[in-house]
Amino acid sequence: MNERIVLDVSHLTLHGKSSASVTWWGTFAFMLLEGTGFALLIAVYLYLESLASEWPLGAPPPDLGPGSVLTAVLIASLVPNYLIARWAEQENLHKVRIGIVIMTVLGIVPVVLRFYEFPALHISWDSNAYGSILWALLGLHLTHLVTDLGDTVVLAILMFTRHGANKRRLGDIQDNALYWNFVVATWLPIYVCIYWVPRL
Amino acid sequence: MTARPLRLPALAAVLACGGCGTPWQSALHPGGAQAGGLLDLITIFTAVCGIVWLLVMIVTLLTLRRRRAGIEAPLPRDEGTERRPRRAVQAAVATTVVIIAGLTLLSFFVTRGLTADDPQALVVRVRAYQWWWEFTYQDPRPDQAFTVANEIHVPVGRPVRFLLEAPDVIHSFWVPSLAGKQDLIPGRSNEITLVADQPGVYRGQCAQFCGLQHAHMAFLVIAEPPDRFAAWQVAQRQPAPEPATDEASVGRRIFLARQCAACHTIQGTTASGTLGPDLTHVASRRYIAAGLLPTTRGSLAAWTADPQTLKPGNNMPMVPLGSDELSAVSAYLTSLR
Amino acid sequence: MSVAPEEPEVLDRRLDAAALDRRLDAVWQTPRGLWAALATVDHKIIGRRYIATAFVFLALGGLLAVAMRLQLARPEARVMSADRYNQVFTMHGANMMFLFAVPVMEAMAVYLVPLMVGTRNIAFPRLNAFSYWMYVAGGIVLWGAFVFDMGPDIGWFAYVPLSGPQYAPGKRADIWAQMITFTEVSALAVAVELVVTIFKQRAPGMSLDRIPLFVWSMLVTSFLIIIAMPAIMVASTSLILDRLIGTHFFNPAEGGDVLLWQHLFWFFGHPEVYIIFLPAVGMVSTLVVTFSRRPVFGYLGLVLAVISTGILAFGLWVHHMFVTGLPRLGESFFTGSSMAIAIPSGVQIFCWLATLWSGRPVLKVPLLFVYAFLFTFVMGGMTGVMVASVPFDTQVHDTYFVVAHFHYVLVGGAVFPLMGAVYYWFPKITGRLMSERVGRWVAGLVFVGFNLTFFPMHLLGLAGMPRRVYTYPAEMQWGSVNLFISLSALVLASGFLLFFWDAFRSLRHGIPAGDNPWDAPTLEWATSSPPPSYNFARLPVVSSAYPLWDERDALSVATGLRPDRREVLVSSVADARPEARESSPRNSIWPLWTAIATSIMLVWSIFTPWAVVWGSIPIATALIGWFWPKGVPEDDA
Amino acid sequence: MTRRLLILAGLLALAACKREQREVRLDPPALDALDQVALMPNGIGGAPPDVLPALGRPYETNAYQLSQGKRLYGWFNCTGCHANGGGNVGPALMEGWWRYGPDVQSIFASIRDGRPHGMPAFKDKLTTEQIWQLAGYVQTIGTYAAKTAAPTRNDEMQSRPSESRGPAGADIAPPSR
Repeated sequence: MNERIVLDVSHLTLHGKSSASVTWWGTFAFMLLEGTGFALLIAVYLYLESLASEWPLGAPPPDLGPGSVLTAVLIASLVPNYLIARWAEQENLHKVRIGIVIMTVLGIVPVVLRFYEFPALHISWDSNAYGSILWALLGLHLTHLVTDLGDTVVLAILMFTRHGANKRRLGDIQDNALYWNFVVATWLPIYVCIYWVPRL
Repeated sequence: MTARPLRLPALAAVLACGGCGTPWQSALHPGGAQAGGLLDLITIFTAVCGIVWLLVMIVTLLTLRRRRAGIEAPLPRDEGTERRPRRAVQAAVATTVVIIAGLTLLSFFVTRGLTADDPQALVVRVRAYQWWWEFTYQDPRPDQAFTVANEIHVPVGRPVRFLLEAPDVIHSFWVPSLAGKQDLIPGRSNEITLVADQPGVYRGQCAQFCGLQHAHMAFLVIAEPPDRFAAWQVAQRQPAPEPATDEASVGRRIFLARQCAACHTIQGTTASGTLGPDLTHVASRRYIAAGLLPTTRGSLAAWTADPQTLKPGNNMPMVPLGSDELSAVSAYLTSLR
Repeated sequence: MSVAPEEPEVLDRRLDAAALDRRLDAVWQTPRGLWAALATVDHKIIGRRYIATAFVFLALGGLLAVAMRLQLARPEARVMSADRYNQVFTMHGANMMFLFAVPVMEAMAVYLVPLMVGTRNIAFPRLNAFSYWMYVAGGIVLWGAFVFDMGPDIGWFAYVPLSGPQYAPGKRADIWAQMITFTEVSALAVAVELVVTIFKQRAPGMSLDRIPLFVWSMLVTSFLIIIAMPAIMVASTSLILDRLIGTHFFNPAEGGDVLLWQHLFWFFGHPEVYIIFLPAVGMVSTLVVTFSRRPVFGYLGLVLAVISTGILAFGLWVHHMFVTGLPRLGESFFTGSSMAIAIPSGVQIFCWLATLWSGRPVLKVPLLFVYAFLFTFVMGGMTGVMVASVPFDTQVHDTYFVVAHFHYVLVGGAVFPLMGAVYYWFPKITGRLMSERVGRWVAGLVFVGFNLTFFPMHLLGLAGMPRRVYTYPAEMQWGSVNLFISLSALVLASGFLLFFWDAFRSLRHGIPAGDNPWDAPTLEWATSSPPPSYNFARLPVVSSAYPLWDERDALSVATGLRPDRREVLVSSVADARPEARESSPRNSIWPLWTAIATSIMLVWSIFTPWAVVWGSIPIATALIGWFWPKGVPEDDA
Repeated sequence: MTRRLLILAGLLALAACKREQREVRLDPPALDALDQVALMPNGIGGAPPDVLPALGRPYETNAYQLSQGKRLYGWFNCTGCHANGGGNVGPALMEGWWRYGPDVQSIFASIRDGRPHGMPAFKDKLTTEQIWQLAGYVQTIGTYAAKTAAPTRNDEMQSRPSESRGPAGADIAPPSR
């Protein structure tokens, strides 16, 4: 077919930022589908609660300690997370390197705390449906903590290699920060469900 | 429902030659008011939807009136010519909305009409097991309650309230000639109320896939005049008759001594197992093994001898019996009228 | 920082057509050889594999259907045992839904959407490769299990408690649950790719009102997948946890609930129907436009109908549970919403009819299938209105009436358009036309065979025959109708056989097609048949919804991309204004390793929960290999 | 090498086949042969019937047979004395230590013929095949490594960890007796 050139795109950037980047939209789509998964699991929790004669079933409400500390850590982590996204936006590699190390540590702490959370539930996954949904909620969120931690660790290593000083990798830092916000945001309703709904 | 005259004779004819010769398990051959009302609803829906479908098909065929043999250049875009189709499409959509709304309302009112409670209803507890049915006729006096399996009798004209329970997996209680179906779900209690208006034998069948022998999980509902029903009830409350022949009493001895009694109950004997159907009056029922075989001495013997060939996977084991033993047991079972 | 990209000599505008083709092909091609074939991320190659694999599963599922019809041809037949029959009907349903219908629609989109929106590859091409391998692995797991007498026997819907730990011994139900995981991972991955491709990689100028209708349908379908499929993931994971580590999600004695399964399953299961049907809507719209030789009537109405169908799809799930004893008032609401979905479907039908009415229809084979579709699908829609009514449904639920209904909707509504689409796009994919003469026979045999097979099932259902029975007693007198159905099924099967034969024959011996054999208006026909590895030498720029009709002399294109790396244009969501020249990943073997590692973990986890821990180590390793930068020009930013 | 792998895969597949088959009916001669257990004089240990290995030891390795055994365990009220393996009136089965030995023919003999101090004989209540199914299941209750073919939890109130969580005995303390 004959062609007629009507547009020159050579002036365009080689890597779009945020909504001009495909990875940003990919991250967004994955957050949508995983968010649906979380929402459904929370719906299952509330559904089982609505059927039960007493709630929690056959156990005292979970201890508030480990879960609340974890919630505090996650909320606190939003500050460096915001900063690292901004530094990446400004292409300040030095600050990004500091930030990613901090975020790695802040990624490890919740994973460790999570292992104090499970015993604080006072119920096992195979005791009854209440135990099952609690473990499932914590477990699903744990897999998100672990995968995001893995992502952060790999990016941290990457930042100290020759690939670090690349807008594309700094874009990855931003996407990772976006995803961490999601991991924190999904935790809050789960926290309320697990720890406060039984106390209502 | 007053819409019975609407039933299209043509439709009925088509459906009759559709192969349902013995109309004892068919939504098209109602034996009670509910199934009758549902058939009216089915008929109205079929008629309305059929007419709509026909109209759409006529238009579809008419679109071919300007067909071309080969691919031509695309038609020029002209907004002016779109006005007539636009009106037609708008009218069609509006008609669709009206029809849909009408059918929804109709469906809603029929639903309301079907759920009437009657304190005079006979109450029967249904427990569906893999792959048979247990029916317990409730009675305020506990000693008057009795249990049968795979066949129930109901009085014509009196509502029967079935309390539906499933101890193992999900089953579905469905007697199409009397009413729609209702699931029996572990951990939940459902119920359904039926009325048979015409005496007759209606067949029901499990309608929810429930494992290996889902296909062989039928039961009969026998609607009879109230006096005959009362007589049946009295008979069913009796313990099993004493064996009348020597062979039958040998059969009873074998039945009680061997594995049979561990699973089956025969009132009036020591057999009190609850894992299989109650056999107190098994020979009074028309079928054995949940609709598998008509009750005869031969079928009882065949079933006892080799249940896994006749209904593979069912929970009755093959009890090793010699041919004399088998003959005696079948004689005894045949005497349990 | 990498080499400054703005050196003028690497921009495509300096090159003549031949030199540009040569340089682009060097960058985009998939070299010969097994390794390269395994490592390719070309959406056309993966799309072709996807389509071919899906049709293999269609054929296998069809064989199962024939086997079932053999068993049901006569009462109390013993062609196969009850156990085998239960596996066969479960396999038929699971295979057709999870391994054929959803994947084949996504496969068509994987091939076509990048071409239709005028880009060079799908977004996240490596994820695309991964999704294909996961899909194949899921199919192998399911069919391998079936061959070894380990096939699931719990129905494609796997209702608990029958599928639960107490009533489904062995690993059969676990196989079903893991097959779900495989296919959902792959379906979700493709959905994400399609959403991003459609949102961000459209040709400059392709604003929302110029998107081809098939692409619109795939966009809505992808969102349906993203929102519906997590429900089945949650459900099947809960089931496998109940079965393997003793959780109690579905155990009523310990606070679980049996109906919870049905809610979760149908919250996925009903949108699933539209996940299969909406792509077919897009196909029909495409075929109707090309073969009635005019733009579609009511573009906006069609788009809104597709979107509202997608939204309504989430409000219907309870109509699969009308006989479970839920409160009547709630059921009436779901009757209303189920009926309401007939309205957007009506809008679609009327718009197509208006297009055909005012057009000049050309009865080529693809349009024949559209007419077959209209005949059958409208009937399926009518029975759909019937089963949406609670009282009506109590009589026909779980009977052959419903079997007839959903085959009318799924085969009539989705497979007929799909077959039309295959006849239509076959020349684009292979460069050769399928036979017009054989195609007429195929359409006739399939159409007649289908209706003779499935119409009588309506009557069987009303006459009391339940679904999922491996046999029925002779005294029920369903025998003659069943025999008729079984014989008709052979006619239907012969139609499909002829279809496969025609496709095979045409691969080598079909008439060479040329770029645009149907004089169609959308961008996929603007390139050669089959398209080059880079799809378009210069990316098209559009100013209408029918670019090839509105600019018949020459295609408007953009220039200024680098030919020395894989580069695509990223454009804005609403008005497709170019925003960036984004790189597209090169071929990579890592998606295959990741898929293998994931498959091992998933199958292993049926046997021990620790597989999730140990099995994720190789997955993580493979993922690092996948994402670690290789210092290629595509890393430039 | 390839051949060896193929053979291995074939064997695994065969094992899978055996484990998943639903053999609902044995021929009467095989059924009769199932009774031929040669026990030691003290009723403990001995040779299982020859037909058992010929059939591929289905009652210990086949998922369907094991689940039938589990069904019988509940139906015939084994729970009445042994609870769900934790023991009560009768000995605990979950500990994996049995007075009459862990081999399946001893368990078979215990069920068929009964044992002193209260274990009744079930030969008049269960058929021989059912006793084998039950014996196979009872054996899995006490194993230290859960079999892949073993059934798991019931749709009932839970009084013990799921069978798949072996060794189950380690997880719950035996009741004080």
